[in-house]
Amino acid sequence: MKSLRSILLPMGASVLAIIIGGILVAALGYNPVTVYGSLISGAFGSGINIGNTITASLPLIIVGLGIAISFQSGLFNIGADGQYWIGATAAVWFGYHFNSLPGWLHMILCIVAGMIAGALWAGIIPGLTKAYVGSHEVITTMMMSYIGILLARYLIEGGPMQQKGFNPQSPEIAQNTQFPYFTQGLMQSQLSLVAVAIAIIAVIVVWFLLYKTTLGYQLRTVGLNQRAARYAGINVKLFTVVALCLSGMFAGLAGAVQMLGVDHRLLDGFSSNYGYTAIVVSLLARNNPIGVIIAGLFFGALTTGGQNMQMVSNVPAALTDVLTGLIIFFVACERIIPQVIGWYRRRRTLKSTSAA
Amino acid sequence: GTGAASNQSTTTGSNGTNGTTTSNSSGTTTAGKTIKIGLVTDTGGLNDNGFNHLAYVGMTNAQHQLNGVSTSVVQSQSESDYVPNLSHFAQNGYNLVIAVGYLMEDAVKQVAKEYPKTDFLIIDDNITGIPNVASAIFQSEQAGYLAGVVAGLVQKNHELKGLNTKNVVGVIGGQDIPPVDTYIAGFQQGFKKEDPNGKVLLQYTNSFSDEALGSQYAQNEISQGADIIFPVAGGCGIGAINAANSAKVYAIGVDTNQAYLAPKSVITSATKGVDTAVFDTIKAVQSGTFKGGVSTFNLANNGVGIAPLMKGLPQSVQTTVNQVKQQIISGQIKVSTTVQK
Amino acid sequence: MIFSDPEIWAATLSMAVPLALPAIGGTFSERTGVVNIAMEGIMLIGAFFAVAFSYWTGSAWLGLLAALICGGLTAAALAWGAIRVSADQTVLGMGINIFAAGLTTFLLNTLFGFNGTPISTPKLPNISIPGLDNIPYIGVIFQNQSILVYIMIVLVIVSHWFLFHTRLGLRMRSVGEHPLAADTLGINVWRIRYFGVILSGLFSALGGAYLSIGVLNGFTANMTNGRGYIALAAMIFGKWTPLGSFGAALIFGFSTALGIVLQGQGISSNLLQMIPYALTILALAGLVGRAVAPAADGIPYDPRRS
Amino acid sequence: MEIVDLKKWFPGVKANDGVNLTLRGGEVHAILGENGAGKSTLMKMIYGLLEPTSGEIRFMGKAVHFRSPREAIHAGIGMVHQHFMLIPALTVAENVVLGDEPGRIKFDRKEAQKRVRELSEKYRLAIDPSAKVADLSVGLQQRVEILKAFYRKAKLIILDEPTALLTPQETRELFSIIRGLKAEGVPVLFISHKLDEVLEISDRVTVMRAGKTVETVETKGATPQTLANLMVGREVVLRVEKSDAHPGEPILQVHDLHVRDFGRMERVKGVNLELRRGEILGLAGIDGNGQFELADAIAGLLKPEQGQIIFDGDDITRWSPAERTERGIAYVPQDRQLDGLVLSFNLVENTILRDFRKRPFAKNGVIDRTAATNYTERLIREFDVRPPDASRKASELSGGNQQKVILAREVSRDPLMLIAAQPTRGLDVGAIEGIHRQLVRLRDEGKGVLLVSLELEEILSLSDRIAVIHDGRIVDIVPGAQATREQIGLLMTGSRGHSEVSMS
Ligand SMILES: Nc1ncnc2c1ncn2[C@@H]1O[C@H](COP(=O)(O)OP(=O)(O)OP(=O)(O)O)[C@@H](O)[C@H]1O
Ligand SMILES: Nc1ncnc2c1ncn2[C@@H]1O[C@H](COP(=O)(O)OP(=O)(O)OP(=O)(O)O)[C@@H](O)[C@H]1O
Ligand SMILES: [Mg+2]
Ligand SMILES: [Mg+2]
Repeated sequence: MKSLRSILLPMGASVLAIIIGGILVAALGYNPVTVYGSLISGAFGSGINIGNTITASLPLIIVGLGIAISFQSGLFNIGADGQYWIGATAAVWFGYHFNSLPGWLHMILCIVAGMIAGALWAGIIPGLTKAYVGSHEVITTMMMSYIGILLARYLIEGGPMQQKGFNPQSPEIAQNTQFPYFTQGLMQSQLSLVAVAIAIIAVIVVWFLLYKTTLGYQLRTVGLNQRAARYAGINVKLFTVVALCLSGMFAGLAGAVQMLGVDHRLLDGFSSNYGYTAIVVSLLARNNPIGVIIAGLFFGALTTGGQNMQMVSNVPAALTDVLTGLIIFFVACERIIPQVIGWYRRRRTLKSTSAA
Repeated sequence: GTGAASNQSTTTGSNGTNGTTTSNSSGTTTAGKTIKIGLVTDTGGLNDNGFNHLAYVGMTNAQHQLNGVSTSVVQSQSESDYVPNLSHFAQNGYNLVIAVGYLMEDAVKQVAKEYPKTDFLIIDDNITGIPNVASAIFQSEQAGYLAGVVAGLVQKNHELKGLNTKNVVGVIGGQDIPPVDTYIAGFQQGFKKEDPNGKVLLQYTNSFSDEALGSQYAQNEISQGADIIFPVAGGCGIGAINAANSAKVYAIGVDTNQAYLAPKSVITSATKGVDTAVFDTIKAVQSGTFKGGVSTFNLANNGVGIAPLMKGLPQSVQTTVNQVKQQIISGQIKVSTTVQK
Repeated sequence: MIFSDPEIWAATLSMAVPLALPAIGGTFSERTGVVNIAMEGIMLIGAFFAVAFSYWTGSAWLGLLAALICGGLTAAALAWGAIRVSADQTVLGMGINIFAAGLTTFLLNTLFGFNGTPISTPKLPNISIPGLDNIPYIGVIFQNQSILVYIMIVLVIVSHWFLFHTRLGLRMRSVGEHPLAADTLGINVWRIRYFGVILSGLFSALGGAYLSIGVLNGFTANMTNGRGYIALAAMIFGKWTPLGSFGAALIFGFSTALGIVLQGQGISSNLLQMIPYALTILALAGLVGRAVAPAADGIPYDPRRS
Repeated sequence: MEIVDLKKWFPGVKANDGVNLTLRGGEVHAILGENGAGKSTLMKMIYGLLEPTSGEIRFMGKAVHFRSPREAIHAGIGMVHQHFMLIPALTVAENVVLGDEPGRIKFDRKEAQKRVRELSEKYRLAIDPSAKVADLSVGLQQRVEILKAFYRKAKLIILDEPTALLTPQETRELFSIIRGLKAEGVPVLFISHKLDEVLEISDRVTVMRAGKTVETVETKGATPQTLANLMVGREVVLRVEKSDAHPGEPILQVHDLHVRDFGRMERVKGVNLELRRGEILGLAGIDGNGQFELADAIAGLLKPEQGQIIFDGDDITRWSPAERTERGIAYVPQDRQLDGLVLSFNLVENTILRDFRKRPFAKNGVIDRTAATNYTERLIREFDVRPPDASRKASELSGGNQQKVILAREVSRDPLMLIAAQPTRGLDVGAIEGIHRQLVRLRDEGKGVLLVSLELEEILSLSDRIAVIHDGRIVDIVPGAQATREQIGLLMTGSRGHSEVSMS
């Protein structure tokens, strides 16, 4: 019953958002049926589109897991974007060095490098200053995020990671570190089984960690009540650092997975905004790792569907954002539905009693 | 308006979607076969006040002027969208897919090999060896050079009122990347040639969109004595021109004729014919003459150039510009692409 | 030394305005207990409609009024979701940010084309205050600043007085600290929260309008460029007080100005632009220390509706 | 006021399920009931904080539907809340006048402080109006909470356990205030678990059980025993029965301990103390004299400035709280909601709060949920936690039942020593009986028990020895059997001498 509600309500809210969005789209002179048709077919209409949707959702899911850890530990990691890019940078650096290593070992090395880099980026400065000086993590993670992105940019814009004689971009990572594609047929969707497997494992690990281990128990206790945590004998400072490290670790992992699976090199674009979208992903999932999969896929579908909308029905990209914003807003407001139903019922009973 | 294009030294895709670009004679519309064109922007999007927008202008012009051209555009949200977006068009039978920007090099290579029947055009890159990929590279250092010559002449001879005596010009780059730096390198050399004692300030904003930041950079350079600002920074540069206008100093536009932004300030603009390249390639596809390989756009083929000078400048400036232009075309002047920092 | 150059302080002041205004706005919202992460979006809305209405009406002041109305309405939507529906405030804010970015870009492109708003758009005047102008060093800093700079300074002081020395200010703080306690004393928690959030919308919109018709006279897509998020940081840095927010905004403004001034010596601009962020962390860790949010910040209040 | 068949159902709990009550003008009407009987829920409905599911409240002859406290206040109802409704970040004066502040636009801080000072003088509840509430001890906070209710002249006053944290003297002051109200014709609804207080102050008593009003009786003629039996529905033993103690080796020795609280104030100023196995040592004192900081320091939650703590032969002064827990120290902290529980955890997660690292709850860092749930369900049965549902969140329990969960957890850990700070605060007599029995049982098993309590009765009836703390120092230690109320009460004020010292 409870779980049914938790699925039905967001869906109802999405439908509401879609209706309002449809009215808006129609008012702006587009045919809502075509717009939504292309959105849905773009997200799920073919094997490749589904592959695209999954590929687009993977970084959101993995970063979202990290955000969920931080929220459950009572911390707001708003700088996952920078941790993501630092993780990507580390993975790429290892990816085009050490080419003599066996492929699988090299691959693991890259992934681990990305994870460690992300963990340190969130854990060292934001984590330690939060634990020992009390600096607010929203500021420090945000500042470190900007620094991380600028650092990555510097490295490939004339810095040591720029591929010699080329546009600002890093060298490509070694062939044997690149994730194999799912099937050749889905190659354009860049969907790789390895990346999917890593995401699924990550979800299971985080779920297990948060709800089944003493580590997760301690993180959640610190997140909910620091004084009780002290009373329980938990080292609050340590777990503050651990929480931010873990949170950054998953952002870094996402960066590594994206580099190994999709991009294969650091490009001078830096506009993914995964760190911000993943906050929404995690919160809509109530910071629950399993829910993060659903929310991540939802946003992946919105991204790919939105791209398709532009191509098929010539809807400007900006309108996609308008719709996405509306959907997020209304899904957040899902509680309005039972409230409206309750209000309606009460009014009816009131009427019937006053009529009687 | 139409028609005047042949008199201009280069084409100007001006304000919005109703600007016209011509390399064919005006008025005539070619009745070609029906073709579908897809445009994939990089993450800068159509509001970049730069090459994404220019490519879009070129494509729209083709749609209006050539019969049977239907178009579609998609703005990539992240680097990971490039392959899916290019593939989408190829897969759906588009005849030509235009990829804007060198960032899409890997993606174009991958997708073009998978869809050999589709033609691809990539802007600002030089992919060779794939028959269905055409690359357009622009020697914008040549355009920058001419702009630098104008700035040098104006500065040295005090050709405009309100100039100070400090002999300083300011350059604002969006980012330290080749499409930006080629302009800047050319500008520095052209300026030094005419005004060897002058000083060129150079700063990078690391943004192509933050107008207010561009304005702040410009104000900083102006406070250091610069009275001609040359921003190569997309929307950020528009803020710089805005600031120059407010401070009653001068500016030089980029990519397209930006005189409309501040007619009293913009002396000229260094232009880059991305729209022309796109238009011509679409035409080639329609007439079946598309060829893979790298096309270089430069002063010689009017692929890059300089917009008409501001009214009130003496004819001598125009004369010098024309001379220098001929010297570059003939190879007498060689313009380097390396920025002096 | 560069510090003795008044130009850097002038730049500091002018870069601080679009951070300080939304940060003070955020302070009002969060002091009443509603997390406002939508400053970025509301700034964009303010910036766009300021330009659009300045252009259509020919008066920058009417443009400013329109910006305030639109920003206030957007904030009202946030308030409705946060207060009436008890939705997650961070998600609502993120939704508004994405919505606002999309809406303003869409309207810009459909109404004005891709090249931005027309140059003939009027902007708010820059003014120099006669007496102030003649003071040697200070005069240069205040020379020819936008009128909104002066308005901001007045607003900073009034806001601080309002929050800490008026009855309504006391009620706002009590609602953000312990809404149940305020409720049991007969204070209408929801109405106060609506007030705080809408006030924050007005301040954010003013910050946006400063960018589009104060510094410039035009709108480009995403022209706030993350300032709403930095303002969030400034608000926390300033410990949720108007004066503190202003101080933090000045620090950000100064270090950005420093990043500009230091350029041109061959150091990578990417590295130089880290300065504001690194300075912030240093200042935070070294000087400011622990910042405690209002106790009920972000927690929906609905005791009678479970 | 008249209440007719009032019901309030929460999901899964019928907190009020048919409440009927008549309140006459100028009477003090006590409500009695076990923890979780629904007393506070009823009061919250009267005060407009909760909406009734069904039923009717009539006030001054009219049916009222308060949708918020605002409307209740306008109608003339004042309330002291069981859980403080104070804003720690604001001053006393600000807390009291909030909602009805002096001044037009500007808040007149001086006038507010003046009014509060006058109020506190009038009701003899001394307090510094300019102090920040966060800096006050809970006893002082209780005074603020009471002052708030009297600041607006009310036509009906609700007092939900106002005396839980007051000293006997303060309680007496409060009672004289209540009598004054009565004389003015203001009816008072009074909730307390202390039967003697109820007998002293009330005119009539209504007893609630499981959400229903069972009976309303005249106070005259009632005895503690009859009330207790009515409440619990069975015979209750009010007096603790315990055999003589057989103290053994010292288990805890405290030498010259100095402790500062979080506000860096020195609260414990050189305490020497010894606790033996098999005894209950009562620590008596007026609130704010360092007793709770001492308890926190022994449990490891506050770091001592100076001094030594020896536990069972080990110097544990520098040990972490976890190490002390591991070594056998159990602790019932004073503030159950802030320290003792994670309110949004369910009961299972709260039960393992102190031992989650250990078998059987965890193996190799993995939590064994089945074992934890089984254990929790056992404790719920043994300690009669209501409702008996391990998956419920701690926040959904009544205050008394929250306390039972903490006690159950600490006592069942099989510790060597238990520090119990205010273990029966807010508990009904039945529950108190159970908890006192647990403490005595621990003692008889040879454990050391340090009982920190503000309730003199509790200290006197349980302790084998009584240490009295004043201003951070132990004034005296006396044997429990011979101690009298007067003697300890005197020592608590800091006077070491005997009857010649006059109390002021
Ligand atoms: N918000 C709530 N949600 C669910 N159940 C609740 C809520 N508030 C109270 N209850 C339940 O209602 C019942 C009555 O609680 P109430 O606080 O009225 O008890 P009480 O008689 O005041 O007890 P105590 O003497 O311990 O204060 C309890 O079982 C409690 O768990
Ligand atoms: N004299 C006072 N009596 C009671 N409370 C006060 C007093 N002075 C300040 N406070 C309270 O202390 C808290 C912090 O106040 P703060 O120091 O920021 O204000 P202020 O000193 O009054 O303001 P300003 O700095 O503008 O003079 C506020 O809650 C305020 O209400
Ligand atoms: Mg002060
Ligand atoms: Mg109660």
